[in-house]
Amino acid sequence: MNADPAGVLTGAHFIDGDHACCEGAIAAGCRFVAGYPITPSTEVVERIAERFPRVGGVFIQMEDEIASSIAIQGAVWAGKKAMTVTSGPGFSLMMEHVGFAAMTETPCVFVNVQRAGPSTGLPTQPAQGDMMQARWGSHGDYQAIAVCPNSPQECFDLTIKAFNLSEQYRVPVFLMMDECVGHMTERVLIPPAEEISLVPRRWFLGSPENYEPFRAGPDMVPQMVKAGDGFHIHVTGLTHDERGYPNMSVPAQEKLVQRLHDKITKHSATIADYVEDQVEGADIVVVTYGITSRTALPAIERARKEGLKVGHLRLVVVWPFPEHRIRELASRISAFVVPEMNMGQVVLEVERCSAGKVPATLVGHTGGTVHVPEDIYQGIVNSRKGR
Amino acid sequence: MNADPAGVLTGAHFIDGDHACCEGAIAAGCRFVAGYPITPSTEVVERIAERFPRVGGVFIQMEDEIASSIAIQGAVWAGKKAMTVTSGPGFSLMMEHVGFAAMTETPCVFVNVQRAGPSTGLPTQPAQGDMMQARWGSHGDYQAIAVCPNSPQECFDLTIKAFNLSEQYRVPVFLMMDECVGHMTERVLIPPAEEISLVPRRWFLGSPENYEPFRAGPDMVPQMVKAGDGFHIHVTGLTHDERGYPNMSVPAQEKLVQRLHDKITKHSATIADYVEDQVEGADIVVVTYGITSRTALPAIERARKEGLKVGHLRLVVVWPFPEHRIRELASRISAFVVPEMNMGQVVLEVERCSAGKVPATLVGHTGGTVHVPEDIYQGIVNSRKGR
Amino acid sequence: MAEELYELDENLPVNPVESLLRMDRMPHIWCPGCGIGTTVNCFAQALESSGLDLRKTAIVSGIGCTGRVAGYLNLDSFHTTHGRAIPFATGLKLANPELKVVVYSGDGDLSAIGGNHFIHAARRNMDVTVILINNSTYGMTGGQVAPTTPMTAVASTTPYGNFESAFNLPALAESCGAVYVARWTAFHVRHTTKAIKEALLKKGFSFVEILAPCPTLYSRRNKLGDGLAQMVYYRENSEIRHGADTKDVALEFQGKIIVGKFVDRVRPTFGEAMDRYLRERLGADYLPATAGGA
Amino acid sequence: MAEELYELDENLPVNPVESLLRMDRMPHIWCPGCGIGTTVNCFAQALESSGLDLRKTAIVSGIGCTGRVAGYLNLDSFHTTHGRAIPFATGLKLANPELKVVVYSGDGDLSAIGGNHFIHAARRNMDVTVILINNSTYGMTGGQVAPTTPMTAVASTTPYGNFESAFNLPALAESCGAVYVARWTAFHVRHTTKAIKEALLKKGFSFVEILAPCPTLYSRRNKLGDGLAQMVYYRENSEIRHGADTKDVALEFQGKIIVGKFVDRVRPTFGEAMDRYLRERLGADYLPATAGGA
Amino acid sequence: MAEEKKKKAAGSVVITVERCKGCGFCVEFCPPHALKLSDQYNVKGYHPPALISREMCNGCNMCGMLCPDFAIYGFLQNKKSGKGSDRER
Amino acid sequence: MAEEKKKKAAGSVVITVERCKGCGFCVEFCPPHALKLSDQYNVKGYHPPALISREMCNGCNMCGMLCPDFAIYGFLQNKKSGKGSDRER
Amino acid sequence: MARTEIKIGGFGGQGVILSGYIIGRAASIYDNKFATMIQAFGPEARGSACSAQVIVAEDPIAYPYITSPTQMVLMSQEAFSRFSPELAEGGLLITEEDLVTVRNLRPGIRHLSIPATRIAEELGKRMVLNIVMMGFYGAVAGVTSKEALRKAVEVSVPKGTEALNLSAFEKGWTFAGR
Amino acid sequence: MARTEIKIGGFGGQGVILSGYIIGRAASIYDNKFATMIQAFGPEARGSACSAQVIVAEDPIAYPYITSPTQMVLMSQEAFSRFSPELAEGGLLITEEDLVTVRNLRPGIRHLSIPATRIAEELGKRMVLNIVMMGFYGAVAGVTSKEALRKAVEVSVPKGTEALNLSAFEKGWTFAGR
Ligand SMILES: Cc1ncc(C[n+]2csc(CCOP(=O)(O)OP(=O)(O)O)c2C)c(N)n1
Ligand SMILES: Cc1ncc(C[n+]2csc(CCOP(=O)(O)OP(=O)(O)O)c2C)c(N)n1
Ligand code: SF4
Ligand code: SF4
Ligand code: SF4
Ligand code: SF4
Ligand code: SF4
Ligand code: SF4
Ligand SMILES: [Mg+2]
Ligand SMILES: [Mg+2]
Repeated sequence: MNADPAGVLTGAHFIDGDHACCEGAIAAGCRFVAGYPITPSTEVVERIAERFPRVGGVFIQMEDEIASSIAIQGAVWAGKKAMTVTSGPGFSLMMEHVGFAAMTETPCVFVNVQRAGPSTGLPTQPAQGDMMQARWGSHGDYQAIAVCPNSPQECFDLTIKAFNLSEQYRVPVFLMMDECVGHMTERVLIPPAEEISLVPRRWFLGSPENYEPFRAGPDMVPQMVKAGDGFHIHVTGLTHDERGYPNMSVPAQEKLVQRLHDKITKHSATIADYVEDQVEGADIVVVTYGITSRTALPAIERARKEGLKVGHLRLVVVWPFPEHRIRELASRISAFVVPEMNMGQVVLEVERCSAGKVPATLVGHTGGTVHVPEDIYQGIVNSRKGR
Repeated sequence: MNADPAGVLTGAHFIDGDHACCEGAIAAGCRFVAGYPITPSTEVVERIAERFPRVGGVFIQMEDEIASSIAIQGAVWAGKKAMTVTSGPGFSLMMEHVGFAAMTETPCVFVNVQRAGPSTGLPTQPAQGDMMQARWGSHGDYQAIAVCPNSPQECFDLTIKAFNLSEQYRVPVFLMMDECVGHMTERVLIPPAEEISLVPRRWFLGSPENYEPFRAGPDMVPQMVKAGDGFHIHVTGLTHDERGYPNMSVPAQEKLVQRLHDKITKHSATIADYVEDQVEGADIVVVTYGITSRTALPAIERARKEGLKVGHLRLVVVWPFPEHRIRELASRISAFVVPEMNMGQVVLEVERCSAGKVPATLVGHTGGTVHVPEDIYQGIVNSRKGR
Repeated sequence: MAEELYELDENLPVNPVESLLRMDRMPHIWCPGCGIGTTVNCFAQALESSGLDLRKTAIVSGIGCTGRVAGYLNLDSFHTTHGRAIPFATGLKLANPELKVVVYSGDGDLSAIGGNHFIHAARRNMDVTVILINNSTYGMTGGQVAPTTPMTAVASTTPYGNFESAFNLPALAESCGAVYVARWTAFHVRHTTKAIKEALLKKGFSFVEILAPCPTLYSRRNKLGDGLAQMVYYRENSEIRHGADTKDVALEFQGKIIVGKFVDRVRPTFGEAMDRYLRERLGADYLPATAGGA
Repeated sequence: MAEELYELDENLPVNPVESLLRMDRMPHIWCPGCGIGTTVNCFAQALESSGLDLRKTAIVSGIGCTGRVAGYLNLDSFHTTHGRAIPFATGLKLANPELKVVVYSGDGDLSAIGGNHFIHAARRNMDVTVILINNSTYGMTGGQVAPTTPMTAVASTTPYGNFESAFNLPALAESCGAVYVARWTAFHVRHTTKAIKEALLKKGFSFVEILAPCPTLYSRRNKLGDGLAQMVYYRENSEIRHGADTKDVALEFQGKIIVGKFVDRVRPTFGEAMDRYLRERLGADYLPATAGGA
Repeated sequence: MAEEKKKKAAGSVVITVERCKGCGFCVEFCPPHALKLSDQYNVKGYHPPALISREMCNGCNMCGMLCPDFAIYGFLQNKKSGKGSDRER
Repeated sequence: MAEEKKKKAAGSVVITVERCKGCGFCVEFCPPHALKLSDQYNVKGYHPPALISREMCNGCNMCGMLCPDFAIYGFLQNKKSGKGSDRER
Repeated sequence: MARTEIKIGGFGGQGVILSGYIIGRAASIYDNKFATMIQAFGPEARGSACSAQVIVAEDPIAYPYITSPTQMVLMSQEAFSRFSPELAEGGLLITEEDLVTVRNLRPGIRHLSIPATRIAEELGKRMVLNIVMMGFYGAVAGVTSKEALRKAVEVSVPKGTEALNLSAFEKGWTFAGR
Repeated sequence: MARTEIKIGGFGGQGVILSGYIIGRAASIYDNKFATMIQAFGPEARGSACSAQVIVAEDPIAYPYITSPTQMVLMSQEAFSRFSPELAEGGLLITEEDLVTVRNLRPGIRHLSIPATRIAEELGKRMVLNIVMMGFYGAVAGVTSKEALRKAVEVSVPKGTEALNLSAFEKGWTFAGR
């Protein structure tokens, strides 16, 4: 399925990441957004508010982030693609509904334009401190997907990808931007609608008698219907059976929650998205995501110039974590260097998956600004010394 | 400092874990509780509501968990020890205020009686699915402490410990119970007040002119004063300087957030609390926490009877994670087995710290009940085979 | 002729409300003498007689004993999170304006944790019907104090009596802008049915509060007898006062219960105002939302 | 003699409000013509003249431009999270009943995300004074629509005009049980000062709404001129109507502004009711809370 | 007697005995007091209602509206078909 | 003239010029209109107020109450000490 | 007996949980053994089946759930059909005589019954049937001392009802001696 | 020049960010180079100092912040004192003649100034001073083509003000030719 041309502003634009995210959402077919203002994410919804009435979308500024994060799920069950947009403090408030979306298999997108925390922190300055929260922030076991753009162009592209992944697997997908990317203005090329492919909702096309809303086929993702189509579905955050009815038994829990887990982990190779540069034959691999995939480049180049064999593994999708690839590399290289605008989050996963074969060195900081390339360079150099 | 005898019900009681937690809080000097009912934690506050008026405490049932989790912080700044009590969905709603407590160094205790999730899940059945949430649930980088009791007796003892740790380090401390422990009734021995040692608030005793509320000494924990004492303090969730004033600069962020991090990580050896049984000379070490430290025992015994050298490392404090001890053991044993009532959370840390030296096998499930000892036994046996 | 009647007849008439219920889920979880089931009869009858398209009617509940209503109704039904039925319903309604969206939930759910959504939806005049079952307590979790528990009443978290005033919910709803506000009790089945029907047919934020017994955790604990005793109490102490000033309808512990239709007024719904303004400002550029689209 | 006056004098009189401010934090962050600073003068004067012990007075703000007030006042001051000043204040007050606790925050903070805490604290008659600066928008985040933005006004998230009715905050506060409710504008500095003083001295939930210009993000965007123009508007369009029925004081876009003291009544505070009931039920076993204890 | 003749509406009830939880709403509020709680128990241990006498029931379904367990339903008798009964299901 | 003599209250103002943001509140709402915006700029680029004439000021401090930047303060003159001035700080 | 696993079942209102509590308290507080009590809990418990598990042991109890109950006290037909199949070989089954019809019992089960409800009704309060049961249980099960159980009854029942409950307890105990 | 790093500084209301946007847009959309614009952002920015950073390069821009600005356009004294020390050796400094007193300039800086405010006022709208600046900047900096910059001005200013702004632009451009 291709994008609806009515919503696609084909052409070259000089816009920031927040605005590009808005355009990505519209191109992806998103037609419902509920949000609550918070720096540095507000520009996304401000543009949505302006653009939506022209493309058949509905935007509502809700009373808080809790309301926003559940209103979008109501809209999804009414048949729309929907997203909400926030930053750290608001993201924390949305955690209960991340779990609800996971449990009810409601496809939806949460955009988090990360700023420096904890708490109110530095509201106008960038960080990547919510990465583990995107993995573990709601109670109970669930799986979600997190995608990290590094430019306004990617804010456009990956917003579309986030919607596609969300529809494909019926999970909440996090677009983990940061203030730097959100407020950075660059050229964004919006392709013609027919070059934008979308994953449509996985509609069930049969008749109500044959429909069990939470019975999945071999790919573990059930088909959906929407309210108003006469299916009289029931959707609950309680543990439920295939009909969607509450079932307070351990076997029901096992069946449901295991499937919710497996539908992501067993597809993790398909979901994985990373970009490699000179990783083959590398001695040191720098693992980056989001804006660090750019701020690390001067450091990588300098190190290469000085003769170090430095590869660059840039994670586009951070969750599910590409365990397999890290494990493979760990047995071939001599060190990982992981620059993060936090005090060490994704590096823990790199460390775990490198299984002691090679060290994983964090180049972290407490946030508020992007890395100085020098620091990453030193991290690369030190990772060699460390041996 | 010892407990106030007025609050201590010295003697032997046959009570459940929820009630024991209440008594532990009172013995620890807690005199303010704000809560919102949620199964299976409600009995804690029900007993608090009954007991508090007799011991000078104030209980208020707030309108929701968000309010509860910040009302306790108001009470702390008024000079009280305070806690709130909840379960998964409520815990998710408290995440913003976990970060606020961490940022403002407000000592307080969050009790989470875990039930099976995600979302509403199985409200009356046990799980340990919120362990990673206790580590990573709020946005931004921060450190907290999590303690896991395995019996009503420990619900009493470790509630006191939670308060003590919280006052010592001025951090939010999580008492991570579960439905099984919370609703299990056993003998609880409450010692005489003079045998209960408490960490008093780290009061600043000088005069206002010499006081900077967020300047810390060598142990990195600043001294506190309370509202009403004429210090005219300022407390903010924004990045702040030693006076407590907002300071939106990267150096201020670095100084503050690094200290908040270090005050826990650099004391992690002191905070660490684990119980070892036959770990010396063990071949396989079973790592447990909370109720699994009991449900694993029949399996461990059986394996030992069959000649396996099985050690048992039971984590009382799970966060900060006892990295050091796991690393040590990893170089001496041949496998870790980690039973958890979740799909693999703490096992990730065990795996990371064992650094590929030995495998860390999860014996997990989706929650709703405790382990069948047989499963853990099989996990032990298979961990040997795995080699 | 009498005999005729007693002939075994495979085609015994079936309670028409059953067609609106998921009978495969019976028996329901509600206690003996719980009033929630009674209100479901009223709702079913009201819905039936409203002439609304059942395919286009969705019901949303939060969490609680009343929150289970959604799960027993044979409609598109959503059992959401505690307190969040209204914002979920808001998303549902705005995303497909053809739907009639009903929120059916408990007093704790809608007025404690969900209070903010309640007042904002009323303010916006969001086009949803809210049915709130006021049983003076949190039933599901064991009878804790609620914002609707009258002063002095005992609850598990107010063992010495409640020292907070209860909300006057009709007054709250009116002050925020609800266009239809009524209160009845589970005893007043005909009135309740009529009120729900009116609410369903009203455009905008319509609100029906229904007092119902929770014998297990409220009445017994307060020595008020069982569900039947509460129903008898409702019969004997209710006063129908249509159009009463909502300032005068606050509830007190075992006091008089003012019931009736208090507010019935017209103002543009969120959707109507949105459509009007956007059309005014954008003219032909305005593309209103339609059903579906994902 | 005239000369005398112009002698350079090291001891020039100092604005007495300065002693209540953290002058080491000046200049503050507020824009030219922002009305928040004006209300701070009123508060400082009111507090000064109230005779309250400044050591025992604490101020709590949420997040927003107004939320910065706490940080500029030389009191025990708490800048909490967005919307949560009231529950924080609740904890502070209940844990030390000797404190006078003031909540000072923005319209968005207290009535959007914080709306639930507002209505519940009013219902409980929690003994706090709430000062709400209504600038019709979310200033801090760039001028988005707020629950106080009048219908049709333009905001960054309602570029084609707002299609939601604004809250009538005095009516909301009254319907929930506030014991003191007044509204003034930043222009009415003397009245505002008096109202704040009365509120500070009132037991229970007292509420003062103060309209104030946000030239940067509300007035200019709506072509209403700068802060001064808004102030002039307040002067010319306000009508003092003490005791007005709060149902009649809703605000409209550039409409008449009814100001005055609307509610002043007595009912037991949460703390008083708690003390009374517990003493009644527990007698000598009741041990009331005292300050400190950790 | 003459009055009784005038009563055109003759009704009856269907009682799904096993659903009943014995709350008594139907019995207490049946306008003509046509119901009583039966002496027998259902499997859940509750006393379901029973018609005291067929003639008393006017089919108003007040009982059905009140029954929180969907266990009783009152209806107007169709004399022709004779459909309807107070028999249990 | 005679009236002016009667005016007992003589006042003045202290203006902290560098704090002023030129909003004009003080000027517009000074009851006796004793203030004007000065032609000069402060370092922030705003025109701070100035007394038009000392005699006009009655020391009511309406200006001070209105000033959102704590930049002006009106006071009653103590003729004995002569304390007080409209001088800048 | 190192570890006795006891299941008590009935319907809501029969005092099932209190029975479990009394046994546990008797054993752990007055007999100085170890006891763990766990109650079945769930929205489903509402009004319908209800059960408690008690483990009594000489040594600390590791695994807190019962795995193979050796004693059962069942007070409703539903409890009987649901739980009795789990009873361990050679176990003790006590039923309420009038409420439970015992069918298809495996051989090797020691079955005793008592018309506890009737006895309670004779005492004037149907509610004390569980205490009658406890007296009977105490006399035949041998897990706790009589004194301990009596004491546990005394302190666990509502204030003011001690005398009635203790005589119910005695009735149950002596019924066993018949 | 592979990478030009430009800093624009002034106070709120002078159109600092728009200036950055115009340069970036000109370069990236009309000149087909690469450009990244970042605006200083913070509650502190309110009313006081305000700045934008623009990088223009022939190749994709990795590191998005400027590290050593080679060109500066400064429109307030505060911006001058804060930012000018960072200007790279050999860099280009453009100031608003009437608003900035240039002092202590390191040697090797190419300094030009223009009374943009006065010129704008002559045009009848003080607000267009930033566009005057852009004209001047375009003429002397050589980073973007004139056509590109003109076009960027045209589409970036509020509808209806295009003509005024374009003449402001031309005024600035020709001022440089003086
Ligand atoms: C976030 C969250 N907090 C608390 C709960 C626990 N909880 C479930 S239902 C309920 C109260 C229900 O009360 P009410 O809405 O009055 O419904 P009732 O059961 O009385 O019909 C609570 C507090 C929850 N499920 N989620
Ligand atoms: C949880 C959360 N959501 C959103 C924000 C962003 N935010 C900060 S201030 C504010 C609104 C402030 O508006 P108001 O209370 O009216 O204060 P004003 O700035 O107008 O004085 C918002 C939405 C936040 N800090 N935290
Ligand atoms: S607990 Fe109360 S509200 Fe819930 S089902 Fe039982 S009687 Fe009804
Ligand atoms: S943005 Fe508005 S409310 Fe905020 S300081 Fe500026 S004028 Fe005041
Ligand atoms: S149908 Fe009416 S008259 Fe007949 S039993 Fe029911 S309530 Fe009574
Ligand atoms: S109302 Fe229903 S549940 Fe109650 S007694 Fe009658 S039939 Fe039974
Ligand atoms: S003190 Fe009064 S009279 Fe004097 S300048 Fe100020 S406002 Fe005017
Ligand atoms: S009121 Fe204050 S800021 Fe405004 S012009 Fe006067 S002195 Fe300046
Ligand atoms: Mg309720
Ligand atoms: Mg505001």
